[in-house]
Amino acid sequence: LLVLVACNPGSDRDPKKNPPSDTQSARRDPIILHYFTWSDYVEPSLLEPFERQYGVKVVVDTFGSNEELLAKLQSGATGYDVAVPSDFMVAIMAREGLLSELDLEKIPNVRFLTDRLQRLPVDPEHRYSIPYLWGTVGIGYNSEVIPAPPQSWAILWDPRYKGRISMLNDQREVLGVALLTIGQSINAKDPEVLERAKSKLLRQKPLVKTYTSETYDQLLVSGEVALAHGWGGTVARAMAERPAVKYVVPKEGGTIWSDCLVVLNSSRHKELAMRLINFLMDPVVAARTTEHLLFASANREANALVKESVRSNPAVYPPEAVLDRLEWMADVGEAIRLYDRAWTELKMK
Amino acid sequence: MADNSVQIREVVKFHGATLAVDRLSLEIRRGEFFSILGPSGAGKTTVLRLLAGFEHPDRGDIWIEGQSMQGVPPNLRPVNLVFQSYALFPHLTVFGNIAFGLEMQRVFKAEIAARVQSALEMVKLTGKERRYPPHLSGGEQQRVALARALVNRPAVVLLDEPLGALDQQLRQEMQVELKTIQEQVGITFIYVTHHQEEALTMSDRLAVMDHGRLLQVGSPQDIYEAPASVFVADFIGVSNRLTGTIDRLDGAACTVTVPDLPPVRVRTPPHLRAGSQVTLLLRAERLELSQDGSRSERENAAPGRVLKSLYNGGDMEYRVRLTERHTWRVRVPNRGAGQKRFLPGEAVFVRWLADEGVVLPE
Amino acid sequence: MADNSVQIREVVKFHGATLAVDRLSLEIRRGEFFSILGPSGAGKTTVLRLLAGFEHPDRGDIWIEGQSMQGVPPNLRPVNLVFQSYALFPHLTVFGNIAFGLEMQRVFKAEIAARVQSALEMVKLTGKERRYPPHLSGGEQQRVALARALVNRPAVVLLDEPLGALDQQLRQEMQVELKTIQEQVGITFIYVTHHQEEALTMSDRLAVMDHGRLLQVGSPQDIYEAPASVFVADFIGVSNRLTGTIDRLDGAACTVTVPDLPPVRVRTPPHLRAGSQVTLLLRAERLELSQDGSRSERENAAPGRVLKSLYNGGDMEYRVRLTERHTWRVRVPNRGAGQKRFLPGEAVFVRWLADEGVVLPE
Amino acid sequence: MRKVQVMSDRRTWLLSASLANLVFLYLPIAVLMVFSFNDSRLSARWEGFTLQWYRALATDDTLMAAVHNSLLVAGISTVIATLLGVGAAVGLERIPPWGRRLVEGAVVLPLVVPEIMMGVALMLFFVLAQVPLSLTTVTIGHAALNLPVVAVIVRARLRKLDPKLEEAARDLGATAWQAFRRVTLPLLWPAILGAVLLSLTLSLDDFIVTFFTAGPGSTTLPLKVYSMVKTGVSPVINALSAVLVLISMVLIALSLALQRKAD
Amino acid sequence: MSVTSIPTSHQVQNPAHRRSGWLLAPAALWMGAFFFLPLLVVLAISFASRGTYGGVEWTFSLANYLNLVDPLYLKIFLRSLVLASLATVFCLLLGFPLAYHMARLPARWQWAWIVLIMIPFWTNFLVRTYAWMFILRTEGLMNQALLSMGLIDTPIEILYTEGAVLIGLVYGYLPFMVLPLYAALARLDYSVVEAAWDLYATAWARFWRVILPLAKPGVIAGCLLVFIPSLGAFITPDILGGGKTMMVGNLIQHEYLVVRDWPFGSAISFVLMGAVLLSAVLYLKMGRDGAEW
Ligand SMILES: Nc1ncnc2c1ncn2[C@@H]1O[C@H](COP(=O)(O)OP(=O)(O)OP(=O)(O)O)[C@@H](O)[C@H]1O
Ligand SMILES: Nc1ncnc2c1ncn2[C@@H]1O[C@H](COP(=O)(O)OP(=O)(O)OP(=O)(O)O)[C@@H](O)[C@H]1O
Ligand SMILES: [Mg+2]
Ligand SMILES: [Mg+2]
Repeated sequence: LLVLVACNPGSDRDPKKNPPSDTQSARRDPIILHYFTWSDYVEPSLLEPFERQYGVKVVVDTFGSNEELLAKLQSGATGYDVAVPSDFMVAIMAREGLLSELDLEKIPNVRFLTDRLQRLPVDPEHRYSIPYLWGTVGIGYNSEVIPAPPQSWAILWDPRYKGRISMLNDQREVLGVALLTIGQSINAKDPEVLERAKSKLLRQKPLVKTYTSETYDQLLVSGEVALAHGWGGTVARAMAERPAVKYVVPKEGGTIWSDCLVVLNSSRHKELAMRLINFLMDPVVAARTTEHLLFASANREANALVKESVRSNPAVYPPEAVLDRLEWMADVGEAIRLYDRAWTELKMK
Repeated sequence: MADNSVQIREVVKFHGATLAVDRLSLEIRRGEFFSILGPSGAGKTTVLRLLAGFEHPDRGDIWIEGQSMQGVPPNLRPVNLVFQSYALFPHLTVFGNIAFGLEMQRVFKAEIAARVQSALEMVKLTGKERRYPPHLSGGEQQRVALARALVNRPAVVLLDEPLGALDQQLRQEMQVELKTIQEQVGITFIYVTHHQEEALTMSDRLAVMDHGRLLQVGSPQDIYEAPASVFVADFIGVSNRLTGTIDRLDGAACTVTVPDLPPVRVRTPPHLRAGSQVTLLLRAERLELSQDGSRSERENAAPGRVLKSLYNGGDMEYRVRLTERHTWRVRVPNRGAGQKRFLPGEAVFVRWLADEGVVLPE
Repeated sequence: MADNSVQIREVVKFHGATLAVDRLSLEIRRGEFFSILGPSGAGKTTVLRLLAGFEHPDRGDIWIEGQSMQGVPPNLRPVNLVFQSYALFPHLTVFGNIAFGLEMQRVFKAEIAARVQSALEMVKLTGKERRYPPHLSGGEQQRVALARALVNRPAVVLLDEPLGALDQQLRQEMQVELKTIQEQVGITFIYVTHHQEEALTMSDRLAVMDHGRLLQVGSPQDIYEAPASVFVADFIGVSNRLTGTIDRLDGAACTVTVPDLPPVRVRTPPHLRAGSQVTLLLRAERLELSQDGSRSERENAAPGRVLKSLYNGGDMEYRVRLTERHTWRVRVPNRGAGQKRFLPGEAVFVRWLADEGVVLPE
Repeated sequence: MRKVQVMSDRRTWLLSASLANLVFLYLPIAVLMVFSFNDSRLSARWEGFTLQWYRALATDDTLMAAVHNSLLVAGISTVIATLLGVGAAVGLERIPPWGRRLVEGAVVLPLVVPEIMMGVALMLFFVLAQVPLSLTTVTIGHAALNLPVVAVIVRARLRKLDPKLEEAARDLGATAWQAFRRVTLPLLWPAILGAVLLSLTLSLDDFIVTFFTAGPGSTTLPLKVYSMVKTGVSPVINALSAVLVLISMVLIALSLALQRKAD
Repeated sequence: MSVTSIPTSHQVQNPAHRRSGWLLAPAALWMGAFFFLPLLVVLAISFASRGTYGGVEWTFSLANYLNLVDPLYLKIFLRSLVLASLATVFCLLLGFPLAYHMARLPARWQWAWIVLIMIPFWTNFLVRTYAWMFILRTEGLMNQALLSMGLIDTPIEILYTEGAVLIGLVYGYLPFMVLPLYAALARLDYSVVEAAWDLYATAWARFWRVILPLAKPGVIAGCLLVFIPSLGAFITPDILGGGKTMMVGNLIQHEYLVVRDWPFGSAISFVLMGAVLLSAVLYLKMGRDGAEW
């Protein structure tokens, strides 16, 4: 029973029992706001104006994957105020009661959101989250080896590129590609469909050099792989080092993702947390972040401020035509077992 | 009790199932050089550890300088132990080792320096105080261990085979030094060894132990000349043994009949009568070899044949076969070229005075 | 060379800057029990290690059984070493230890079993072959080490103070056993020790070493009775020393003048003339104490005063002070109650025959 | 000379095998050092020499904070693990044999548990006990991780110590504590130093247990580095590693030189 | 002979010492609180089941353990076992000469070598592993060196194979092999080796018949310290192995973090732990004399 409680920390950490004590503690120490985000998502100097304005100190902690974030919060780690989960994780976290409802009044900058991200399937009302940065999953390729942009995900099954293909080391994304090639949704739950996707991947495995979510930018730059299944922003960073690297989202479509700003239910400074979100949504701040990270901003005004070289990069800002073909990844519930099984079998063959 | 430095009363000590010390009672006088002698496993070390306070008697009690030692931990006892392997602190210099006990007693720095210095002089190690024990020779280490105990001016110094690890040459030198130091400082020494000659030469009195039991206590002469048992006689010195029956008692002397040997004349032992079974012990160096087989009231002679002769430097040891069951060891002082040498195979008589030999009731 | 088991020719060996063996030449006969005697650091172990092949001569060479050992590694030499600390394999049983050498030589299983069994019998360890060395007593370990070497029937067995770690009792027993075994198997034994008595009793011949140099080689009697130097005499047995001038040479005997002492009569040494400075060595056990001070051509007497008497069991040792510079040790066999005992402070004469004593040129 | 030949044949063989080991150990270190001067954010190719990563290192406050946290955690957890571990090793020597066997088994167990489970277990435990995750919990976790290591190393050394030394001290008037403090402890130093070294190493580089037990504001260097994987691990980390390795090398060289002087 | 029983040093129990048994207490409390209690929590969880969206559903069942009896998982276990064993063997082969060499050096140099061996591990694991990627890849340092030396004509594809995982594991755990080996070898009485030599043993026989058996406690300790973490490794297989194979470590990590099935992850961990403990106990039983840790 205790364990259950532990895993649902939101329930015993009723915010009403811990009323925000911003004003009290402000006199003794500066309030510390804990911002839990991806590494590099924020340049420390960017936060200085915010810290000055509100007399707070923002401490940044970083995580490496959505799973890590969830594991941490689900277990009951408290003390974080603002976090940046990806879209599908927002749904999970909301269901687990980890997120605090937002008061959009306190986040006026929400008005800058681009239309496409206004109504995210996971949280159309922005009750818990506000999209912050977004991007796509596609193919990074070496145009010296493959002069014409690949039209289809099927190129990843082309035996000519045996040993020069890298895939993300992520079960949903990889199975997603297979599902797309057989004309299914990336959120398919039908066991038979998943079985087909799996066998497709098994056929691909001999061609794959590595499953990696981290180092394919290096591999593209060094020329060790010609085709890399990966995130646009990461490919964009490879492009900067080696112009021959190009990015495309094939015609079957691909995943669109968005990292969203949320306030955690266990936060003791929700008020300030929302102010921080608002600050991060500021067009100037957001533009700086995009230029630095090469992930597209969810902020319309910011996009206007981003420098041209970035804005015209298809790996950062995909063309409109592409945008229509993108699909959000949704939680598949119990079907995750099927994905899991397929993934394990893929790895063990 | 006033003269007694140490009193051990009916002490019993078990190690698990082994009876290491068995109803031991012993009184050791102040200023005495007292040795405990016995074979390996006799319980000698256990006695010292009981005195030092590392072990506690299962029964009986121990008094040191008129104080009961019951419940007194080692650090509060007026005794110091010199360990067999020295147990010098390898991380401290010679000075640090010797000063250790004084530092523990919170003696003033200046006094420590002075006392360590004089202890170093006593053991002739002046000038080596900065050395570390591993860089000392065995003999030097031994002297540091001794100085480390003596510098505290304990009532009793316990020494557990302190010379066991030294070579013979050094051992003899150190025996003399130890004895000299003991006489100089007048502290009670309790000295454990299984080297008989050492115990005889150095001690005022000595105790022989075996299997945790006290077999005999007395002066070196008491022990050597009048061993109380065959074990003691065998353990100290080289003895030849005869078993026979008292045949005739005539005043001061009597005759013992031994199978296969001519009758043997011995001094009449007290409390024995004709017909008693006795064991007769003869020291190897009290026998003589000769070609003359004449016997008398005062002198015995038994015929035999030399089996082997061993050259020892100071003396010769002959193995002489008397009968099927009796092969004796005879030690003859080596008097140089003039002396008659017996060769293996030669027929000889072993001769000895009737006064010699110890008679023990069977 | 046919009789020579081992031949060491002008061997020099440095350990870093230390000259451990200095131009050593030695021939050891087949089947001989040969001892090497010397103080700690003399280079004894180094000699054995050179023979076994663990060290290589910096100069000179070594022949064993007529073969030069140059470049021959230890595993191919027909010698086996019994280490001072035994160096038994702790992970092997007694059987495994003894069988090791045979297994390395790929002897058949059945033969190994038989040979190990007979080696065990020889060292009286039958029945203990399943034990591990840590569960054996010191004496038993020693015998395993010996059996481990002998079972290979090497041409030479090298023994490095094999009895050093044993207590006196055991040591004496093992001396006899070792000697018996050697006579039985007839293998050449090279035996290193710093225990003089042991070397004298056991050896056919022996060598005395110091500082890497060979001082004297000879039979035990040669060495004891005619030491070639003061060092040898001092190292083996107890000697008293006098320095004086040859005064008068009259045929077989001569007179030596020693300051503060009456003139001393000695056998005339060869190659010396009147006026030569000489050192006279007198063995402690060749001296006598008496109240009679008469002197003659054949006998010397010098007055002195007893300083101390030590009871040794088999004999008494007196320290007698003759002059300021001469305090002598006199060993008198202990002949029991009938004998005259001298007390400290008593005036006595030390007497000895003119035949005794060794004269060495200064 | 012959001697030199025979002896040194084996010696050279051993020495070259050992040096080969060192090359193996240091090869990646050399590579990462080289890349710390590479003018490219992705360590994919050599793009030219630069000192920018060292400059960045000097000004990167969050990285410095992470280093600071790492050192703090490693330092304190090592102190705790060492104190308790030495206590355990010493205490173990002094309890009845049956208890000793039990405790020995219990000490081996943590070495057998998959680290991730240990992390999860600790995290759940802290949450159940309502202890907020922080640097303190990280430190506690590391101490629990390192304690058995210290105990094992120190115990091995303790068993080689002559128990007579402590008895000698007692005999010379030292109380039990003094005997331990003045005799046993100094003799255990080499082992304790070794244990400290290993404990520091394990703690400094630990990711898994740290990850699960860390709370807000307790990012250590490994956490920081692992979180960089999404956007690429910056060569600043290479620069940092290079600096660390160089400092340690200088420290060893110094201590060797000092010891030589002391001899 | 009067010596019948020789008390070995660790049997000797000084009663005066018994009192200081309390020194064990702080460590026992610490490990009890921060290791054994948490372990019990996880043990309990391993019998529960996963909630629909992760988390723990508190129903007692053996399902997690039964699920493991599946050829797929057995295969993962087996493969991990093989790889971890290989890593252990290679560590032993590499580490032994090094440890032996260190043990025979003067004390001062021994220290220097120990520290020298530890230093690489004061850098970050991930960065070191990336460096290995650079060394091993097709156009990497190793291939270039081999090509230029003319040892090979075409680059060896080693990165993203199990070979690379093996190299990574050996690299990562080599010190854990060397240190215990060194400790055991430093204790070895060299005269025993000479005795073997004198008894006709060749270099190989001396090593095999004497040195190795005597270093056994160190070998066992070292092997355990390499084998166990190798089994649990998941970053090395992912990065150097190209994520193409799964080891038990990956599986556990996957269950805990990706699938968020903590009960199953815990069950796998306990089975792994049990298997390792069992084999360790068996191994120690076989070599009784090596039974000191
Ligand atoms: N700590 C112990 N545990 C069990 N038995 C012991 C212990 N200490 C001594 N013994 C046993 O008690 C007996 C007496 O041992 P003790 O050490 O006193 O003999 P010793 O006379 O000093 O022998 P040695 O001459 O060999 O030193 C022996 O049988 C020994 O085995
Ligand atoms: N490995 C070595 N390195 C340096 N010096 C050595 C070595 N072995 C021996 N020596 C030195 O060589 C000399 C002779 O040593 P050796 O061991 O042969 O003497 P020993 O006669 O056997 O002495 P002991 O009776 O003490 O065993 C000594 O001065 C010793 O210090
Ligand atoms: Mg004893
Ligand atoms: Mg020697």
